[in-house]
Amino acid sequence: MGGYFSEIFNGSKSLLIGMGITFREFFKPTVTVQYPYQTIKMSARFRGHIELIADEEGKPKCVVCGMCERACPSGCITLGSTSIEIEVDGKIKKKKVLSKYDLDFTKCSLCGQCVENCSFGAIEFSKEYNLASTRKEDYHFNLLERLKRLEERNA
Amino acid sequence: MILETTQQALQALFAGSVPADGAEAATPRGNGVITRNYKIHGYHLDAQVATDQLLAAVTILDHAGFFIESITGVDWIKENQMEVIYDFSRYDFDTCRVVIRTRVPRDQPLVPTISTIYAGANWHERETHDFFGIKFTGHPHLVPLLLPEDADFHPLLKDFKA
Amino acid sequence: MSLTLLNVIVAVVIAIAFAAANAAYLVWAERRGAARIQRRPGPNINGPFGLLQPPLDGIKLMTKQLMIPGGADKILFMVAPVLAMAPAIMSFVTIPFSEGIAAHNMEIGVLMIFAFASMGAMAILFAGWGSRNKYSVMASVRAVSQNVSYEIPMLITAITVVMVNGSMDLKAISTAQAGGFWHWNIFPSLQSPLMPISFIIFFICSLAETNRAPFDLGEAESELVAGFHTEYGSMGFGLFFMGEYANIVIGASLTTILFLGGWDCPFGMFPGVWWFLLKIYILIATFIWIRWTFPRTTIYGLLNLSWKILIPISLFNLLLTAGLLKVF
Amino acid sequence: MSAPIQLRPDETFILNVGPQHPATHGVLRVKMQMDGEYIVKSETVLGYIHRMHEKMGENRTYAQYLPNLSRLDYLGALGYTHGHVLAIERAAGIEVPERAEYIRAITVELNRVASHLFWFGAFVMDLGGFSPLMYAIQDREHILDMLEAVTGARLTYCYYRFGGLYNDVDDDFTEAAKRFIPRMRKSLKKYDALVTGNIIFQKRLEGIAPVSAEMCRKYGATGPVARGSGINFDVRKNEPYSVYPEFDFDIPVYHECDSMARYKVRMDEMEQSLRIIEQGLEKLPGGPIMAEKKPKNIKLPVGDFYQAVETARGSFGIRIVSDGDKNAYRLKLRSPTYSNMHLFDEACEGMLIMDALAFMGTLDLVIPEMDR
Repeated sequence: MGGYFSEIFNGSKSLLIGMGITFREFFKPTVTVQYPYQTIKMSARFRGHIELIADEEGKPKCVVCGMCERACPSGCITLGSTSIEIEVDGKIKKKKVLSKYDLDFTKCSLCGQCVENCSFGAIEFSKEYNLASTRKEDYHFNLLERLKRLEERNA
Repeated sequence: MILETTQQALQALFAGSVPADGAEAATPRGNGVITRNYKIHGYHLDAQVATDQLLAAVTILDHAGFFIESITGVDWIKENQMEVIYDFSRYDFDTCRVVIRTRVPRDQPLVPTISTIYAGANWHERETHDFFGIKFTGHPHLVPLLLPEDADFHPLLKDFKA
Repeated sequence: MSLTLLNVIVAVVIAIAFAAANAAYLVWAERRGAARIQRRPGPNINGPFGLLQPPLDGIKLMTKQLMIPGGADKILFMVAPVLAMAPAIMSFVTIPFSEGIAAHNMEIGVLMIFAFASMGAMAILFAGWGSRNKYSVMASVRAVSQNVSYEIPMLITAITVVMVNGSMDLKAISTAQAGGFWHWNIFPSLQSPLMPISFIIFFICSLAETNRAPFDLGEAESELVAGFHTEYGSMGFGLFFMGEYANIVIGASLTTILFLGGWDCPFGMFPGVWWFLLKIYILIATFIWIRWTFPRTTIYGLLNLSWKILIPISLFNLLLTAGLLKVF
Repeated sequence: MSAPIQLRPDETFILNVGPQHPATHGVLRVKMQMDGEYIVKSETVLGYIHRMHEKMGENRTYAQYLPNLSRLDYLGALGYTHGHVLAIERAAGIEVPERAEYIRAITVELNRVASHLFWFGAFVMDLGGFSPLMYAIQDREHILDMLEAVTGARLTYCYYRFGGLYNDVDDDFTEAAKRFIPRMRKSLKKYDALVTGNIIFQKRLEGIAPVSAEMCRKYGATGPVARGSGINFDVRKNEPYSVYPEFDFDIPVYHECDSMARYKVRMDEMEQSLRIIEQGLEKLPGGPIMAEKKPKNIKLPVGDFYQAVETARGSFGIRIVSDGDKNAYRLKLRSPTYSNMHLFDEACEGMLIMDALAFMGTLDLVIPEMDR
């Protein structure tokens, strides 16, 4: 009989303790971010999709070695190149120039193998995270085009 | 401690036929018990048994208090064989990981089930059947587990083309 | 005669409006309150403080298609939501909000409210059975056994109060408690020393009767998907939802009248409808607060609580009060 | 627990719990034969989110396989990648700098706390209490912020590399982690008062769903499920790997074998993980984070290699059968919840559906990890 009443008593006490905790939480400030109205700064290492880096002239640093394409686990990078003739020290040399850098972001797993394998520091992660869409095609990025736009905006 | 006793018990299955030196290197290797370097391989005992010795070997481990870690298969297409690998480990601090292997011909992959000894082998065997098509004779419910119910393909076979 | 009829019609319209408004804004209050407990803002986009959220939700629910699952019992399926809402509104008719505000005062008010409250169990049973869904049937069976077992201690405590006040008329019960909180029924007196415990029992039972957490076994969303209203969408679901909140208001009102002196001021000054409303909203806030604090009980835990704890204690209390009433 | 009533196997109905059901936390289906609310028999159906990660392991190089591991268990991803890199390093004989191992241990433990926190919240939500989930997510968010600052991702990390790490941690991280520990301890006290002490919660878990140690052994259950059944088994202690021998921590073991024991094991583990993080931050040595001698394209020697690690859910094993090529000949993932879930069918017989689903919650299921 004593156990019966002590269980009722202890049980009620535990319930009141719980209610006390939620009562205190009620008066604490909210911790959420009202997303479309407020945004937070992405951390420096945040991995968005990859992006080409431009050299001083505004041309991509990429030399079309294809390391990123080979390293990619999901095969989401497609490179294209054209050769142009440039004059170096009076001699005419052939040089490969990047003509296409397509990223299929639907397949990308953001592992960072491409950035890690790039010996020329030509790609980096962007801080882009607002990438909602209902169409697949919106995730096929033409990074060369993107770089041009970014350069134009900066200029 | 448990390492030696288990090794002896498993060795007894091969009744005196001590594995010759270099048995490890031979391909496909002969049946027998080999101690492995834990630092490199991650397990201590490696026993390859004939299919009909399997239940005896697993019973030894069961009596010694091992728990079943996993069952998996490997398709050795060049040797036209399939291997079933059973991993066992222990709950106590007398660390001993035991690997039991058995090889079956590729065209007739029949292995006795050990789900009668270890109930937990049930799903592992079903999974191995899914992926390799190895049939576990005596299994109570050998239907696809991870693959769709009507799957008749075995994706981990080396000659599997999607 | 026709005047009384007109009176009743007006009162019913007001009761429906009151119930609907309460249901809508209690949802808002519950969502805001729960959000505060969990340290988020809650609905705050539509209108100031998200106050337009309930009408917009209502519009959304009303414009949705009413689906009847194949093989369901169409009549039961359609009747159930109505049956969940209608008795709750009917109960409002007899509740005295203050001295002069009562649609139709009845001498058997307590009995009538309990009679209507029992119909809620029917609605759940119909909904569960009519849906042709295993989860719904299981949930409705649970909910009915829960309602049945909690009506007993609830009625016993109500009888205790009726005995003390000597009336089943809700207005008379309120009036008998007038003149400060020491006159209220919750305050232990010579005749009924265990009244605070009765109040707690009654409060727990009204939680269970309204299927609120921690006794929301009829919904049990993590086990039975959505319980008895799994198959309901559109306004069918809306009616269940409104019925639930209307029942909460009824439960809080009844608790207030039976134990907290109705419209009486705790200090014996300015009695009026505002005190009544204040009391019921404090009780409702407690309902909400409890819901967002506790996990759900098990079905056997719930029945054990009723049959092993609440019923013996309330019976003991009834006998004690009866004896003391005879003595004093 | 044997059913208190006589079950009638002839008067039953089949209840499909899942593939979409709130209690299964994913796409798991349990076919239950029910007598009223009692379970007569149950059969678990897996494979709704099976992606054949093992075949991908055969087709990709070892480095390319790294992102796959974190897709196994999205709540405690770092533990799984840790297992993979350790297996490769063990087989290829790569020496990992001490600093890298310390950072690995710290981040794995942070991830374990995050995983347990989410489990805690989701489990209490299974029982009908919603607010603890929100509190748990708040605390978990701090961890995810820290891990994002280090690894660049919040959930599916790809941070460890063979021989080291992708990048080093900075002072911001260590400071944030140091600030986090006392805050987390305070939260644990709150959870204790709000949930563990709650009478309703105790009544729902105590004595429910006993799983004996022998049953655990037969099914190969590991992790908190085994430790709740009185088995003192934790790969971190039993087969020490990484820098875990350097840390002073305990393995919580409960002998009650019921749902409450499994719950308490996980709650205590969070405290132990905090201790490891604390010590790790204190001892964190300087130096490089990447092995100096490391082949660019990793090829393993011919052989069969096994590595077990303790993840948040139990002992995760990875077996690599190599034929000397740059991708595995066969790669087997031994997932802990696969074995833990297996005993559900046997254990839940005669249980009420309510208790059975609470029991399922204590198994801490992550379906992608189970189905692989």
